[in-house]
Amino acid sequence: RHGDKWIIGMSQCNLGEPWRVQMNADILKAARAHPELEVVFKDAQNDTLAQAAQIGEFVNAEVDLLIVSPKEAAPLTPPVAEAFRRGIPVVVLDRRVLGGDYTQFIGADNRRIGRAAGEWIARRLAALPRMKAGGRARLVELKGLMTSTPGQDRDAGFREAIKGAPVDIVFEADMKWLEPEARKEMESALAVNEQIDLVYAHNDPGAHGAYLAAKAAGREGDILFVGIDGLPQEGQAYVRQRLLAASFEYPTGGKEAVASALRILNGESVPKEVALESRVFTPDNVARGGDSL
Amino acid sequence: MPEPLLRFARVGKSFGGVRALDDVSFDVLAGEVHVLAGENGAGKSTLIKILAGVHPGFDGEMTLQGKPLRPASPDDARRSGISVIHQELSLVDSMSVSDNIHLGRESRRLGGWWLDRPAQVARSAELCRQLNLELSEADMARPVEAFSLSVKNRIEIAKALAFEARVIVMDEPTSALDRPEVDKLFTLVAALRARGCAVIYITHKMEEIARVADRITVLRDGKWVGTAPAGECPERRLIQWMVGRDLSEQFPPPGEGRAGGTAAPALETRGLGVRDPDPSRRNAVGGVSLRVAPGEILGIAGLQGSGAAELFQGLFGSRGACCTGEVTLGGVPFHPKNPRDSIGRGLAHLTADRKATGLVLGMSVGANVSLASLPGVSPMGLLRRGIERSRARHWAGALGIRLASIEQPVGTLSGGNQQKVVLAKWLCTGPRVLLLEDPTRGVDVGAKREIYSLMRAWTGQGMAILLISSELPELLGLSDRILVLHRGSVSAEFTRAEATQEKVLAAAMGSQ
Amino acid sequence: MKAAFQIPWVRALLALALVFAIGCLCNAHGAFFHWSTHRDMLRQVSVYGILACGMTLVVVSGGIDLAVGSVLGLSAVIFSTATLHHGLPAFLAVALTLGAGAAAGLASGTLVSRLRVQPFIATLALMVFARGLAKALSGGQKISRVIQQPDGSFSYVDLPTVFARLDARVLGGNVAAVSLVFLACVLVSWVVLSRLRYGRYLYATGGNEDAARLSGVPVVRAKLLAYGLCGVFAAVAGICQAAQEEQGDPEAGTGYELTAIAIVVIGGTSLAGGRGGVGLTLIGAITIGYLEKILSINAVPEASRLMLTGAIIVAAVLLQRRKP
Amino acid sequence: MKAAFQIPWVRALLALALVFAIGCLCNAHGAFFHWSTHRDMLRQVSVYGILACGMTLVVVSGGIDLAVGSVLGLSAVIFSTATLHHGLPAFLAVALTLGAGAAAGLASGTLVSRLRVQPFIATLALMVFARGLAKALSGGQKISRVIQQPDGSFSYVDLPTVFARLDARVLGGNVAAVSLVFLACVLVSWVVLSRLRYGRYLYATGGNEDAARLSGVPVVRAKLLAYGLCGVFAAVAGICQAAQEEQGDPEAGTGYELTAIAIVVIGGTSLAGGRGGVGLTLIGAITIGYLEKILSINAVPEASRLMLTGAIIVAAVLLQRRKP
Ligand SMILES: Nc1ncnc2c1ncn2[C@@H]1O[C@H](COP(=O)(O)OP(=O)(O)OP(=O)(O)O)[C@@H](O)[C@H]1O
Ligand SMILES: Nc1ncnc2c1ncn2[C@@H]1O[C@H](COP(=O)(O)OP(=O)(O)OP(=O)(O)O)[C@@H](O)[C@H]1O
Ligand SMILES: [Mg+2]
Ligand SMILES: [Mg+2]
Repeated sequence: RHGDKWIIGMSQCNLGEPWRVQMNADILKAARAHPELEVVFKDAQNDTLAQAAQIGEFVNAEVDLLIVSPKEAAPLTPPVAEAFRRGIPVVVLDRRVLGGDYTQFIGADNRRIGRAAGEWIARRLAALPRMKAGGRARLVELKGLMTSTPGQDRDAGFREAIKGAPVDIVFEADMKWLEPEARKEMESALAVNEQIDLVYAHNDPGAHGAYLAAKAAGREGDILFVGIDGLPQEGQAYVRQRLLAASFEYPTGGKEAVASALRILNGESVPKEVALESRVFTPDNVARGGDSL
Repeated sequence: MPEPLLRFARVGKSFGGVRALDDVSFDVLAGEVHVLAGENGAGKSTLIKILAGVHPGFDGEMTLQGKPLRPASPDDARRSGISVIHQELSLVDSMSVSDNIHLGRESRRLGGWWLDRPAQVARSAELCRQLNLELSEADMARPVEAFSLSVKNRIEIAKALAFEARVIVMDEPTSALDRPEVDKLFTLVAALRARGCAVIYITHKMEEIARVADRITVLRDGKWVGTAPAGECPERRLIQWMVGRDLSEQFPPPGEGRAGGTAAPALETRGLGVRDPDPSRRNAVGGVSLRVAPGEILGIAGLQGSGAAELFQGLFGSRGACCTGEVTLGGVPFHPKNPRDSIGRGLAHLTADRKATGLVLGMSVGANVSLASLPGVSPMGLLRRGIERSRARHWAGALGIRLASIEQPVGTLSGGNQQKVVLAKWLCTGPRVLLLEDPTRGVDVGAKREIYSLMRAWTGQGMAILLISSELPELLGLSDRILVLHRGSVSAEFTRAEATQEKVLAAAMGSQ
Repeated sequence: MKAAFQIPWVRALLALALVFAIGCLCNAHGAFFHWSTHRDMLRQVSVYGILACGMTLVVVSGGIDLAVGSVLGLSAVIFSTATLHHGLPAFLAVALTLGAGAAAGLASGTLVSRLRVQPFIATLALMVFARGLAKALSGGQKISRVIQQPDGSFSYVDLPTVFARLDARVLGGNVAAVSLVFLACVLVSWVVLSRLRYGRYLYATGGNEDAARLSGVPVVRAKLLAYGLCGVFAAVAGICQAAQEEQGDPEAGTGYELTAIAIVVIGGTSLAGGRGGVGLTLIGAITIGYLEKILSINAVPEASRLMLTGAIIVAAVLLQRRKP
Repeated sequence: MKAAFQIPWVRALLALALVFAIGCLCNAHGAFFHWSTHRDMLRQVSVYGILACGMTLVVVSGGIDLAVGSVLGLSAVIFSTATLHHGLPAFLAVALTLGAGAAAGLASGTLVSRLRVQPFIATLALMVFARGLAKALSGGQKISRVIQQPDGSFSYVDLPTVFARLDARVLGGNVAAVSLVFLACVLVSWVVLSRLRYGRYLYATGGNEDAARLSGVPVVRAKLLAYGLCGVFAAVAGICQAAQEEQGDPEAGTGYELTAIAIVVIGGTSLAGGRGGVGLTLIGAITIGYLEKILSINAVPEASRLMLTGAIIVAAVLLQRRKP
C-alpha cells in the first residue's frame, strides 16, 4: 500500500477502438467512487511487445494490483505470470492469457454472443412475410478484422447458430472494424444484390456504416441492421433511433474489474473466472435497459 | 599515314525524331590532340557519349586499334581504355574527393570487395599534385561540394586520369578554369600526347584550338564537315566550317552612347565586404570600392579564390544580407537583402553553374525564360501564358536559341542553348545593372559574337554590366575598364587601352 | 502516335484504362455497368481525392505531407464539436475548421521552409501531434449526436442540415455531394498550379530550389502556401468525412496519407517535385477508386484483395512509366 | 567547438542528449535510473532498429522502402509455419525466411532499378502484396503453438529452442538477445556502407545517379543490393518478432515502416539520398527508443503522449538540423 492509497496499474492494449476507450472510462468511473484507489493507465498502441514491457514497468513500480487487457494470449502469458509470481494480483480483462498464473479472468464470450446474434437473427427473419411463404432470407455479413480473435469468434458463433436456417449469406467482406469501410462494402453489396433482408456487422460502427449506405440508396426501410458491442452512446443510441434492429452488448468488464480489485486488495478471495453477462438491445427493450441473453 | 588508333565510321544517333548525329566518319591517331569543334548542338557531346558507352544504341561503327568497338556501358568503354571528362560534371557532390576520383574503379583488396582507403587517398593526392591542385590529405576526405566549380573541374580531370587510358576525351574541360589552370592542363595534355595517348579535345575557345590542336574535325548539324591538320586550318576557315559562313570582327567596338564619369553611377560601392557564412573563415571580399556608369562594361578579373564570384553574390543578396560597407544603386543607397529584392531594384545576376543555380531543368524553355520576371507576366497574380510565350519567342529569336518548341523542357537543349536561355531569363527582367559570370560558358563562336554585340546594344541603351570571365580575351575585348581582384581586394585597375593579358594576369596573381 | 505516349496524362489514362478493362471483365453479374457503381466509386474516393489535391501542391513543391490523415481526423472532431456540441452555425463551424486545417498546414510549412526540417520528419511529427490533439479535444470518443450529460445520462441533438447536405446526392441523385466538393478542390488546385503566379513558384521550387531562389522566387512563401492549402484541403476532407459518418471520429483518416500519396504518384506526378499536376491526380484518384470498387463488388477475400491490389498497382505503373 | 556541430553524429547525439535529459528529469520515481529500463528500451527498439538498418541502405541509395513492415509480417508467418507446423530445424527455417525476405527485397529492387518505377509506389505495392501473402499463407490466423487439427480439436507443439534463445537475455541477463541481433545488423550495414566497394556505389547512386552511371558504377546492381539486403533485414526482424511473440502474426509489423524511416531521418540521414550512415541510425533508434520508454514509464495518457512525441521529435530535429 502506497501511503493511504492502493495503486492499480491498468495495461490497455490499444486505445484506437471506442470499445476500449469505454473500458478505460468504465474503470475510471468505478474507481472514482473509491477514494482509496488510484488507477494508472498505460496503453500499448496495439503492440504486443510494448504491452509486455509495460507490464514489466508496472511490476518494477510495485503497483498493488494489475489489470491487463492483453492484445495476445501467448506472448503476454510470461509477463503476466511473472507479475503474478512476484505477488502482484492480476485481473485479466476481456482476452485470455494461457495457463493459470493470474488471479482472475473477467470477460464475455464472443463466440456465445455471435451465437446469440445468429439465433436472434434467425428468429427475427422467420417473422418476415417472405420467409413465412417459404422463401430464403438474404443476408450480408460485415466482418471485423478477420485476423483478430473477436472477429473470428463473432463469425464462427454466428454461423453455428444459423446453420440449417433458411438463410443465405449473399455478401461478406472484411470491414476491419471501420465505419467508412463498412459503408463502402455495403454500397457494393447493394449494387450486386437487388434484395437484402438483413445486415449482420461484427460491431455497431459497421452496422451504422451499412445503414448509412442503405439510406443513401433509399433502401434502409427494406433492411434490418444488427450490430455488436452495445455501448450506450453508440449501439444503444442507434437502437433508440431505430437505425439498428438490435445491438448485442459486449460488456467491457471495467466496473467488474474494479469491484474485484477492491475485494482482492481487501484480502477477500475471488473466483478464478467471471463470465460477463451480456444483453441484447432492441427498440422494444432499450428504454428499460435491454434483456439479458 | 600511321594506322589510326580510333576510327568512327558512319556513326549516327537519333533521339526520338531529332537526328543529333548523322553519318560521321573520321580517324583519331595515337599521340595526337584531335580537336572536335562545332556550333552548339552540333552533336559533339553525343558523339563522345557514344564513345563513352552512354548511348549503346547507335548507327555505324567504331574501331579501336582495328578491333570493333561497341561499348555497352561507361564501365565497358573504360575497360577498352577510353576515359572521358564529360561536359556536365559527373561528380557526386556529397562524396569525398578521393572517393569521387576513384568512383567506379576503387582500389580493391580481398577479392575486389574491400575498400583500400589509405591507398586511394594517397593516389588521389598524387594525382592532384600533378594537376597543381593543392589539396591536403585532409581535403581528400571532404565532400566535393565544399569546393568551387574550378576545383571541381580539376577533380573531374584528375578522375579521368586516374587510370591508364589510350583515348582520353575532354568535353569542354576548361569552361570553368582560369588562365594558370588552363596552362597546367595543357602541360598535362602534352605529356599524354608524348605518352602516345590520343586526346580528343572539345572546346569553343579559338585560342585553345590554336594552342593544342594537332588535327581538327568540325561537325555541323550532326554531320561531318571536315578534318584537317591544325596548320592547314586557320581560324577564319575553321569558323567558316563551323558556322557555314564568314564572321566579322569578334569583339564589336565600344558604343558611343556610353555616359561619362559625371552622370550618377549605375552602381557604386565603397569599402564593400562580403562576410563568409562560416565566421571562422576569412571574409571572401574585403574593402572593394568600384563604380560603374550606365552604359559601361566593367570587367572583373581574378583567379580562382579572388572573391569575384562572392562579390557578385554579396551584391545580389544571394546569401542574404551579408555585405558590409556602402552600396548605391543609381545614386540611391542599397542594402542587398535577397535576390528578389535585388531584381526588383534592377539588378540581375547570371551565375556560373547553369545546371545548379541557373535553370530549372524539368521546366519548359518558356517557363525558365519568364522565371525571374514572373510578376511582369502575371498581372494580379494571374499567369498570362500568351504574354509569357510571346516574350520567350522574342528572346529565343533575339538570342538565336535552337529549339523545337517553347514548351520543350530546357534540359533537352544542348549546353550552349541552355546558356542562352539563362541570359534570356535575366534580360526579361529589364535590368539596369547586369552581373555576368562567364556569360558565354559553353557557347559557340557564332553565338558568342551575337551575345557580344547584344551586350554592346544593351549598354548603348544605358545598361551597366559587371563582367567576370575566365577567358581573358573576352574580358579584354569587351570591358571598358578592368578591375583586378586578388584575395578579396582590388589589386589593380586598367582602362581598355592600358590592359594587356600579361598585365592583368600579373595583377591577378598578386605581383605588383 | 508514339509521341502521344510521351504526354503524362495519356500515360495516366492508360493505367486507368487497364483498371477499367478489368472492371468490364470482372463485372460482378453486370453490377459494374450500373451507374450507381460509378457514382459510389466516386463518392468513396472523394475524401482521398480531396487529400490528394492538397498533396499534389506539396509534392509539386518538392515536399510531402504525412499529416493529412491526422488533420482530417482533427478537423472532423473540431467540426462535429462546433456543430453538435456547441450548436455553431454551419458557416462558422466550417470557417473554424478550415482555419484549424490552415494552421496545421502552416505549422508544417514553417518547419519545412523557414526552419529547413526535412518534410518527411516535420510532417510525421505533425501527424502524431494532430492525432493526439484530436484525441485530447474529443476525449478519445466519437463526437456524435449522442451527448453524455454530466449525470451520465444521454441526450440527443438534431443533426444540423449541413451534415445532410454534404451527405446528399445532387444532380438528380446521380452524383454524391462530396464528389462535387472533390471536383471543386481539383478545380481550385488546378487554378493555383496552372493559372496563378504562385503555381509557377511551386513548380520552380520543386524543380530546383536554388535556381528558383536566385531568380527571385519567394521560396519560403511558396512552400507555406503549398502546406497551408494542403492543410485546408485536409480540413475540407475532414468535414466531408464527418458529414458522411454523422460524427467526428478522432481516429478518422488513419493511414489515409499513404492512399493520398499513392493517388498522386499513380497519376504520374513525381515525388521528386517540380513535375505533374492535379489533372493527373484526378485520373489517379479514379484509378484507385475503380480498383477498390472492382475488388469490393466481386467480394474478393481480404488476402487476395491485398495481393491483387499490389499486383494491379505495379501493372498500372509499369504501363504508364516514362520510357528511359 | 563550433566545427564539432558540423559533424553529423555530434548533431545526432545532441538530439539523443535532449531526450535523455528529459528522461533524467521525468524519471518516474527513479525508474529511469535502473539498468532494466535501458535494457528493455534497447530490446523494444531492436526490431525497429533492424528494419532501420536496411532502410538506411535503401535511403542512402536514394530510395525508400515502405514494404519492410509487411515483409516483417510475412517473414514471421513463414518462420513460424516452418518451425511450428512443419518442424523444420532452426537453421533451415531461418535460411528459408531470409530467402523469402531477400526475394521480396529483390522484387522491389527490380521494379525500382530495372523497371524505373518510383520507389515510393513500387514498395507501396509490395507492402500491400506482402501483407496479402502473409494473410493467405497463414489463413488469417496467428501461427502459434496451438494447432487446429482437421477435426476441429487443438494440439500443442513444443516451442523450438530457437524461439527461447532469441527471446532470452544474455551477458548475465543484462542485454536481450534481440538487441545483440540488432547490433549485429548495425555492424553488417556499417561494413557494407563504409568498408565495401558496393557501399561507395550506394552513396554515389543516391548522391547523383547520372554521375554515378557515367563513372561506370553498376547503378542497377547497387540498388538491387540495397533493396535485397533491406528485405533480408526485414526477415531478420520478422524472426525476432516471431520469437518474442512466440507466434507468427500476419498483421505483425503494420505501420513499422514509418517508425523505421523516422529512426533513419532523426539520426540525420537525408531522404534525398547519398548522405548519412548506419551509425546515425543507431543513435536515431536509441533516441526514439528512449522517447517511447520515457513516455511509457511516466504513464503519460494517450492524447498527451502523442502530442509530446510530435513536439519532442520537432525539438530534436531542430536541435540537430544543418545550419543553412
Ligand atoms: N536527349 C535528347 N533529346 C532530344 N534532343 C537531343 C537530346 N540530346 C541532344 N539532343 C539534340 O541533339 C543535338 C546535338 O547536341 P549536342 O549536345 O551533342 O551538341 P554539342 O555540339 O555538344 O553542343 P554544345 O556545344 O552546346 O555542347 C542538339 O540539337 C540537341 O538539342
Ligand atoms: N536515347 C535517349 N532518349 C531520350 N533521352 C536521352 C537518350 N539518351 C540520353 N538522353 C537524355 O537526354 C539528355 C541529353 O542527352 P545528351 O547526353 O546527348 O546531351 P548533350 O546532347 O550532350 O547535351 P549537352 O551538350 O547539353 O550536355 C540527358 O539528360 C539524357 O538523360
Ligand atoms: Mg557539348
Ligand atoms: Mg552539349
